[in-house]
Amino acid sequence: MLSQFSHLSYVITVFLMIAGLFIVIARGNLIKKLIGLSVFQTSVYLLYLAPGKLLGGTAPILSAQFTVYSNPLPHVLILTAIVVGVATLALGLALAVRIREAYGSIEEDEILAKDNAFENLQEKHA
Amino acid sequence: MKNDLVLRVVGKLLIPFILLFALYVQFHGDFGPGGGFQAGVIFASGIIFYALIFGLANARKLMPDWLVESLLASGVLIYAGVGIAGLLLGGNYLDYFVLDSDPVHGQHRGIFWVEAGVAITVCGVMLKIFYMFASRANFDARTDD
Amino acid sequence: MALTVLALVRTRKLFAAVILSGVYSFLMATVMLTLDAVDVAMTEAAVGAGISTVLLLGALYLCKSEEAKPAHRPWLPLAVSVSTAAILIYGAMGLPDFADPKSPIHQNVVPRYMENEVDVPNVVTAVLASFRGYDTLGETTVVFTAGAGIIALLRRRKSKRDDNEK
Amino acid sequence: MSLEQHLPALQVILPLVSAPLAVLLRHGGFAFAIVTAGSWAAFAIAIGLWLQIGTIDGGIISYQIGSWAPPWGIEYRVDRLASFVLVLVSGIAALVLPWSRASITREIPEDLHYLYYAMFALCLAGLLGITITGDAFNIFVFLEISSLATYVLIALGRDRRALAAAFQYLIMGSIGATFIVIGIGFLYLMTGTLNLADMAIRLRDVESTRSVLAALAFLTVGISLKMALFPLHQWLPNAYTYAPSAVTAFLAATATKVSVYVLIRFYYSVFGDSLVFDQLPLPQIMLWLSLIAMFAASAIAISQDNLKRLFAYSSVGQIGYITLGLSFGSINGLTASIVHLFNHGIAKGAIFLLIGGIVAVTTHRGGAPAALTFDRLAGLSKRMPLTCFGIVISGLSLIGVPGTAGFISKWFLIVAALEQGQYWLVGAILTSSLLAVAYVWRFVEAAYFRSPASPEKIDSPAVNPENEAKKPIAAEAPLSLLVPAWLLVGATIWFGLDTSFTVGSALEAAQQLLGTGK
Repeated sequence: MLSQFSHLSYVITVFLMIAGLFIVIARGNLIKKLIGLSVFQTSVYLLYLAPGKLLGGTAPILSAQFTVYSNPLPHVLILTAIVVGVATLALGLALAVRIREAYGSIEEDEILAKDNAFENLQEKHA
Repeated sequence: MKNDLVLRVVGKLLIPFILLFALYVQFHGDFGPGGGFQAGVIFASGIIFYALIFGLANARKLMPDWLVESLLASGVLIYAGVGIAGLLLGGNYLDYFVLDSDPVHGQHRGIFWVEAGVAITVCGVMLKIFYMFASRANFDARTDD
Repeated sequence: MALTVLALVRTRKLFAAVILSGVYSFLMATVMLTLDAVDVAMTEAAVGAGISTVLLLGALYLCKSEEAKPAHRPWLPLAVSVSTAAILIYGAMGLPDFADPKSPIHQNVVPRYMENEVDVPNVVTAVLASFRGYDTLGETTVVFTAGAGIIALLRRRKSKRDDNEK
Repeated sequence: MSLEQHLPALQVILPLVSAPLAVLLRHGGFAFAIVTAGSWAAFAIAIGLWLQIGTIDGGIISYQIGSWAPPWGIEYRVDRLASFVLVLVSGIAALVLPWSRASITREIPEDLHYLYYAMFALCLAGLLGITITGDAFNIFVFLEISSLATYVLIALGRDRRALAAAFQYLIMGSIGATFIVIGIGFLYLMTGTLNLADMAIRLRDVESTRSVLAALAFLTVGISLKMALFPLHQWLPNAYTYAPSAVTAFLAATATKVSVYVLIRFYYSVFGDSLVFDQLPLPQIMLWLSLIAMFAASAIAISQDNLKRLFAYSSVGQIGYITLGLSFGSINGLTASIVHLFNHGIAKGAIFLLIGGIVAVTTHRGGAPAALTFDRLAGLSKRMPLTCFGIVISGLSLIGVPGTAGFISKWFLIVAALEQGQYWLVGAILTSSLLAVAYVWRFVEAAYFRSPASPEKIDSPAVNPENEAKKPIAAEAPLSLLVPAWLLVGATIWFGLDTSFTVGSALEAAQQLLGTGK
């Protein structure tokens, strides 16, 4: 039974990742893009963590009662990755706020349109 | 919100416990889940809670901007400083074995200071981000009236 | 969890999207708990469901916006996503079985961590702060970078506005 | 404690520590002094490491951080290639920092100066950390340090488009980084180790399994995003155009180069050339992408009207030459890539520094920087002769004229192509160089042969009310801006004539990589 399910966790992970990636690329709204990015990154964590589990194992906190522990190394890596992810998110949001103030919009298409209009105006005057 | 009696009382009661819990998570990280990062987040959220109830201006009096900025810089410095201490005592960079005559004890000491550095930086950054976003939103104006 | 993400893809209301992403993170934290990653679950619950949601709400409050309807059909992004998925599944099928104690990640490197040379019962803390302490220094620096960066980004206008108000 | 022994750790730690110190002091002048001291120390250490490697058998310095032996702890591993890239990155930083002091007073508000220096130091520390580390996950962590710092640095540009550019880069860069994490994850799951050298040994057992191939694909795409290989380059032109001048110069000379370095590192040190070049059609794909980059990006560059943007597209094209050398998979090809990585770095650094000089002269304190369109540059050579001459010389190096550094790298590329018997590639390289002639000529034509526009025309109604900078360009850039830039210009000539350092190091690095890669 185990072998049938063994790769299911990977398939779920892949689905989540791709949904996140799709949001990032397809959506024009800057905040929506950032949400997608964090979904994408969060799903990657599963890729690392799932294989670290051992059946019958317990959390990697040593004590006399247990002998089988899950693998601690992926946990460490993912802790670091989560922190990096939230740092990126915070910085991205700060940028989005600034963009909103500068352009009055956080839609990618509108920003592009405003830039183009601005450049055309400049060329006309030059 | 600032004048809500229940909130103020509950807040006054709860906030010390939040801060205490942060310290518990910090120092208990060796034995249970937790560590510098989580502790920093919890500590910062305690202060943010304070700011939400008593107003941003009061929170800024408690944790002024320059202090927060120094916090976020000094955490990294503490961490890197532990590494340099290892260098000076004749080990490699971030070598905790040499921090004490007993290597295992040295490891404990190194981990302690390193976790402290993480907690300080994380707490500083979280607070700073909150201040930044809040002051943009004219948070004070809203809560004061 | 998959349902949450589907809803996330469909929704155009940003507020709903933020809440959904919070729900997603929280579910993710419970999954991590079942995978025995207590430290990670704790962090994910605090960061993903907590801080990220608060930050997103804060930014949303500052931006006040509904998502516009996309002007064009998202064929290209779909193609990119699907091809990435194909490579991912192709690669994932070659990975060791779930919870297989003989897979390389359980055989190499890790046994020594379990010997508890540094005498700290929580192995995650030991590895994080000592064995791979340098990564954690990097992580702290990333947080510091983000913090200082946000100061740099958001301060300028603030001082300007203060001048205007006074 | 002997100092030489700890150079690898200090290489990264000194710039890294200077950043929080700068934030702690909160003063532009102190921050400048500390960060500059940090970067000069880093440069000295890089040279020290380079010399040290020459004296060691096998040419590899290994340093165990925390005294944990790899693969349990994190290892710093300096080989010839790493030390070569370290010299380039820290050298450029040591030159750009003093230069930027005079430049940013005009481009960045006073109260943000100390943060600018802190970000610069973090970016430098990140890039050095990526280069020197021997641990896969550590690469990711330091990549993120340098990337986050880069996003902020770009967003510090005064134009509001800098914000949009930084955001675009943040999204694309984060996707790239996440792809790299996925790739490293696959490798880790297959080998159980994160140390690159250990990974390479253990990969022999699982070579050419599906997961390893998928890891290769993800790493290639992720790193290509970071280094702006042609179809994935969209973030680069905007980011380079709107970032503050000093930032553009530093990034153009180092950031993409370090990404190329990471690609070389994974290809040759981890996967081994047999896997990369025999199992997948990767070399063919890379060959064609490189060619498209060389032609398409150069062609787009010719049609640009903004000087900074023109050279930004030229960077995308020049990345093509570097990856072209990689796609051969031979010692000469690899040497060409490594040499070009260095030569292009200094030439582009020089050009963007000189352009920064023009920006500084045309921009008033606190005003928005004027876009450097070719109309504005008309007749520039009479007022800024040194600046223009410097740009022309560096431009010649981009083209690959004999006597400049660019010639050396193109020469090796051609030799590598002949070695493979692909004669048509020689033609392609020469033709694409003609495109480079065309875009450099656009500058020459505007600066030397066009008469300056009359002041009335330039003072036409300002489009942007804040844009008060539309006045004729008055004088040569100040010395503080010219000297560092001309040092780099001098370097492009020096390394065009005396190739013992560049070619010697690159050849040794290539031999080391291909020798140990098998």
